[in-house]
Amino acid sequence: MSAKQSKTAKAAPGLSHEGREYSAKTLHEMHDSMLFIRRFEEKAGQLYGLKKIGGFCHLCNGQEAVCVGVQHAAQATDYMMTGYRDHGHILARGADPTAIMAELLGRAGGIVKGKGGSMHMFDSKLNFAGGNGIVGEQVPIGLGFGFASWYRDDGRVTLCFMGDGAINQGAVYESLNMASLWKLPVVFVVENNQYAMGTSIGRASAETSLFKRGISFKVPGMHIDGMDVLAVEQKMSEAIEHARSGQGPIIVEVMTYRYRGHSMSDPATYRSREEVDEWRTGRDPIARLQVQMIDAGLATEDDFKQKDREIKKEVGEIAKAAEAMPEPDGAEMWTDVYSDPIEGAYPYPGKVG
Amino acid sequence: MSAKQSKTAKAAPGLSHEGREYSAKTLHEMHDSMLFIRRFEEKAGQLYGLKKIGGFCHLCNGQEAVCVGVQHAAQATDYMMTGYRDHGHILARGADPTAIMAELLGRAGGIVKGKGGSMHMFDSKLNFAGGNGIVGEQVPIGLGFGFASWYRDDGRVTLCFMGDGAINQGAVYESLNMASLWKLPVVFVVENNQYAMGTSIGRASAETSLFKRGISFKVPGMHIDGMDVLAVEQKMSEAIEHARSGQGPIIVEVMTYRYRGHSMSDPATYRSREEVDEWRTGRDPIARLQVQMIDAGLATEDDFKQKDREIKKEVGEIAKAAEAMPEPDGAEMWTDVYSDPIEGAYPYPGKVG
Amino acid sequence: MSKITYREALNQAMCEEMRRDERVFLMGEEVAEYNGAYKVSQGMLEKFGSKRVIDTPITELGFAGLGVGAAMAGLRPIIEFMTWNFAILALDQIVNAAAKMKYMSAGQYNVPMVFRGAGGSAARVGSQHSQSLENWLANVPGLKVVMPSNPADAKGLLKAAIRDNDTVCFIENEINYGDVGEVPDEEYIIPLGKADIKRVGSDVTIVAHSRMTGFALLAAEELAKQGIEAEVVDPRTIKPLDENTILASVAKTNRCVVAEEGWRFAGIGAEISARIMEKGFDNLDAPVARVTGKDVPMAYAANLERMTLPSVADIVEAARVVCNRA
Amino acid sequence: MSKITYREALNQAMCEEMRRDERVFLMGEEVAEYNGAYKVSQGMLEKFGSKRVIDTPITELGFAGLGVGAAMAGLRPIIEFMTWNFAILALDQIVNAAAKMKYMSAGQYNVPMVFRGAGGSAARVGSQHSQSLENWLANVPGLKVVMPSNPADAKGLLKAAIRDNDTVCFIENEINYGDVGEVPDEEYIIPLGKADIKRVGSDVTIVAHSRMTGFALLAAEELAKQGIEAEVVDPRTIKPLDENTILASVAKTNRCVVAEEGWRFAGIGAEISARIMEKGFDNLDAPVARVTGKDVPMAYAANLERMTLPSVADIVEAARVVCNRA
Ligand SMILES: Cc1ncc(C[n+]2csc(CCOP(=O)(O)OP(=O)(O)O)c2C)c(N)n1
Ligand SMILES: Cc1ncc(C[n+]2csc(CCOP(=O)(O)OP(=O)(O)O)c2C)c(N)n1
Ligand SMILES: [Mg+2]
Ligand SMILES: [Mg+2]
Repeated sequence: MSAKQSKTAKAAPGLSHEGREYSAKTLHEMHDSMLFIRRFEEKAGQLYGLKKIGGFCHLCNGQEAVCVGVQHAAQATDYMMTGYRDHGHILARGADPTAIMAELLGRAGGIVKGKGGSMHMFDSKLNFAGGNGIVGEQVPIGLGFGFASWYRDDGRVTLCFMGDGAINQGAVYESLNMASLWKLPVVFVVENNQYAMGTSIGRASAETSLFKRGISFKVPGMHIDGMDVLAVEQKMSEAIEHARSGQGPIIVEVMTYRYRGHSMSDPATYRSREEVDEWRTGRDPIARLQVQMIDAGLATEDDFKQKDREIKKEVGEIAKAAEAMPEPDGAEMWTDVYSDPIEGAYPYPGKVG
Repeated sequence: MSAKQSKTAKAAPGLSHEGREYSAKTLHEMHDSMLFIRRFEEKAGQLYGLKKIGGFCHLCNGQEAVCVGVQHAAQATDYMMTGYRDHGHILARGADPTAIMAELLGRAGGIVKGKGGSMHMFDSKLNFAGGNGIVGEQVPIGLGFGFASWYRDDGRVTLCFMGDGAINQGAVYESLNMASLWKLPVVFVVENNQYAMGTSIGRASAETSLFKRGISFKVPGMHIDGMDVLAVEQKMSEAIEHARSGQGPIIVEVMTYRYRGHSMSDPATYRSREEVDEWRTGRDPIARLQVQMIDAGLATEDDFKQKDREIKKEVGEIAKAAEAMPEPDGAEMWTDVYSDPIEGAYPYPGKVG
Repeated sequence: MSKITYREALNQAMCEEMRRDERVFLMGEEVAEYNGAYKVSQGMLEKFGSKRVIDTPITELGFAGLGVGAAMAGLRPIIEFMTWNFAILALDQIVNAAAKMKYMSAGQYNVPMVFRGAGGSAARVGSQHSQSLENWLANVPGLKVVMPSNPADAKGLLKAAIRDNDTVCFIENEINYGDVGEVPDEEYIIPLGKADIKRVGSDVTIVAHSRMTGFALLAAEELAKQGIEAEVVDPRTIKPLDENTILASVAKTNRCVVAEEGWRFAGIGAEISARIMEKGFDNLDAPVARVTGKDVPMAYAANLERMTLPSVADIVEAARVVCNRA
Repeated sequence: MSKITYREALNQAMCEEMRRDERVFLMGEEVAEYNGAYKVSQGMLEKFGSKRVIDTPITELGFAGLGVGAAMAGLRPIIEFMTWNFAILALDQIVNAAAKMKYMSAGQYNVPMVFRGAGGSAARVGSQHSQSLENWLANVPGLKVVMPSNPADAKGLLKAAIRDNDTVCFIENEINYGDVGEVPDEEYIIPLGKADIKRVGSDVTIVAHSRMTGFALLAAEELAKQGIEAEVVDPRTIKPLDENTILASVAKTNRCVVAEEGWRFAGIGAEISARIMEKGFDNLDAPVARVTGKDVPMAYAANLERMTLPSVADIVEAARVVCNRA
């Protein structure tokens, strides 16, 4: 099962949220996808602790409703790209979780053959274009995907994610200007988890209402509670529709929170216990959807417990399968550098010199 | 005589503009400074045509009221920097015009010894910090001067100029954010001459009201008629006061027009004859001030004609004096690379290798 | 054969490839309505329309990244930097995105695009406008670096670069834009990675690229008068480098001078010299000499600029030294 | 002498210089409240307050330029890049502003500042976080480039860099941050531009900087077991380069290996090899060999990363080759 599919989808009537109808199947899919991501990240954290995952590893616990809500609002042909905190997005998109886990473990069966690791996940078949380690780098790249859609008039929308830290990078404004000038179909999704590493948003941003960051370029903004997957799905649908209809780009600020430190090596002492608790227990997106679904009679608490057991087991099996995979073949070091290598010219393809 | 000083200042009563009093002396200074810059630029253009000036040469004809108005609003200790269209600014600041002309001619007596040329003029004694050829580069540098004033609490304001093209560079927004966040005493002066080379503002900017470009960072904006030197002086005084008082940065958009092409090699065919005429004859800042001064009885048309003859003669003499200077000594190629050259380490100071 | 300028050759290459492949588009500052700051894209807006020839705001990092994304999405961008000096602002997208994308994504995405524009120093434009970046770019795996020295090469190499499925940094030279040369009338491609011997000689090899190729040919004429026959090798593609042609020439002449406009420290000359050391040491009768720009920023004054740039006389002198004739 | 880490040595250098000169301040991402992403600035906010130890938004080009302006205005900025990989975004301010400002202004303005942070590859951080920039920076006149290989050098060199009146690019190594070494208790400065012989030997010279110095010392141990006595020269300052120490060593050993973590093409090894060619050709009994990172982006997988980086064994092997013992 991938993060996107659900085995337990029921044919119940569903529920209505702010005038929008969600079928039971959709709700279960959203729930299961979020829960799957949560458990997957926990497993990744555990494997990191065991030193089976190395380097930087940025988990998205707490932010699942963003990945899942956006994914449900988007079409499969829409493009998506983000920064280094990318596991949730690519899982939500429907990529093979075993390949994702194998990537984290640096295995041959990794989604990018072990070459990218946590920060550089790609799935071109699902139109997921990374996975970028340089803060903000995906923003002009996303602009380029949007440009390509405009050029080909293919009706696709690009969903370009960035953090509340990334949004201060100059390239973001260069991109907003061009996207607005040429009315490119790009939704800039700002995951405002209120911290960039140890820097709270107010210490880095003169304007902390990030949806306003497009005003200087006539890019409209929208603000969403990112702890409510239905709100994300609903408002993102509007934003995507705005972009798809030829009205140009839009910024969507999604308020969210990361439960863990910035990366595995960050104890996150810059946040108070109370603050973390307020979000983690008070506003958790998975618990919230569970309550809504129980209230609507779509599932019981026991159903969810059972589901959680299943997912945990599944994630455990995925980790095992991934761990069982071999490291990449040494020859892979030399592949994927050039598409058209030039034989006989130095440095020779496949050799030092 | 430098562009800033006047020989003919009279003890007449002056005039009042939007409630602000200008003495006859001040008005004559402003007028003479603008006219001097105009004639200086024309001479530079002529010498360029004679191939005595090389490379890129960007004249500021039409924009004189900006340089002069800002200069009159600023204090001598305030910092100033701009792009490559810098002759007018440094002349208005009071730098030695012979040294400026010598720089254009690549002479030893140039203001930067012939090393910088038209685009890289500096006068550290007058707190004029360049003269930058990379579009937008002066903006983070200006932020740094503002930071230094904040750090030392020295009461200075930084006047950082940029064009309507430069304002799209990402570094501008990085700078606006930091300046706003830390309330640095910087006035960002946008000389909106409506074209960046051949690109009219509407073809490059999603938001063409450039004073609004700070909204996304809570930087206030102000809009000035840059063809009216008194308006520039008055509103810039307010803007500088805003920055000096600790309220943080401000963007001032000054509407202006360059009469000539972008650089000497640009025929400027992208603008209509009518448009150029509307600005050049309809809104010329020098003619406008002359009319105001004549109306106020501060001078006659003949006085101005006489003044113009004097300035033309002076500029001619300056050019002659500059032309008579030798080229820089060849040894100057090796100087000013390092402040602390390291003897015996390679590449050796003063040698190829 | 027709006689056309280097500028026209580049223009023809782009027009032909845009006619051939509608995924190709040209974007940059002043490329459309202004017909290019250096008129390389003269007439292209009229030919191809405003969807395929696009003026940008002055935002090098942004539109370089736009090109990367568009290439990943399947288009074939030609991104013009008005000059490569301004590409320093865009280097992160070139180096961290374009060059590494294929590797990071294990081949899922490639970035088939051309970054092009004028490199090196032009004339009297001062330090910020006079920098050679080919050594930085050639340092980076994933990039190809091409620098034509004459109109025919410019056309054939640019067509190859546009068709190439990798990211090609194509560095022209402003001083060369007006150079006239013979260019074949029929369609042709010059494969990347192949050096060209511009003059055959037996006494010393001069390796020189871009504007320095012309200087080397002039130096060879002067040397011939002095009884020294120089072989002039133009690598044309800097990375990957056709070292075989260089090494074969040095094996014949036993002596070598490398000329480049850029700064010496870790420049292209350093690489070629080190490479000859590694692969042609026993063939050398004298150490390889480098002729480079002086290790200073570029001054504006005419005499200082002249002194800062490598000259034909510098190449002649270096060749005489390696031939023990100095 | 005290035993402290490389990280603490850097911290001490900054603290001592900030106490000595109130124009010195430290700015960068996470340098203040977080005590540095790699804890190099641990405790400095508390010691010097929020006016002198300043957290920035993630805007490398902007705050690098801020440093340039502040230095021009008379302050002495230390600008930390969390890693040098991110400095690619800021290169325009480093290269076009900081390096050239003194020249362009004919000495009216100088830019006395330090850009510092971790360079090279760390461990398992992938291609965008594993790049060596020293060859690019050393290429540029106006910049100095310093790369310490141990705690004592780190402290003495950073103090020299902060006092220097030019722009110094100070490149640390994340892997070395935890290394412990003896550091003098009394104040000391290590002058820029002086190499250090880390091991005396007679058979082969190994030139290696930053993390590679340690690799070279390990290689020398292994070589000694095989009867080859290697001399290990750590340039410490990459630009300007103390070539005299290198050339003197090669004059003694007649053989040389240059090791660097970065990519080979036009790297530091290329420069040193070319330079030995020019100045020490007759002393060479074998061509200079380069040991470098492989010409590929850095992969994440542990085995690929290991293969991509130069190893102690690679250095041993290269030394054996140049000693005709392979
Ligand atoms: C250009 C650049 N500068 C700095 C870093 C180091 N860094 C990695 S993540 C990060 C914080 C980003 O925060 P934010 O954009 O809010 O995203 P979040 O981590 O909260 O998802 C920083 C400073 C980097 N990777 N790239
Ligand atoms: C980074 C960079 N990109 C491009 C250029 C080429 N260029 C020089 S001036 C200019 C136009 C700038 O226009 P604007 O900012 O409006 O200033 P104006 O010339 O009108 O004074 C351009 C594109 C440059 N010098 N630097
Ligand atoms: Mg964040
Ligand atoms: Mg303009």
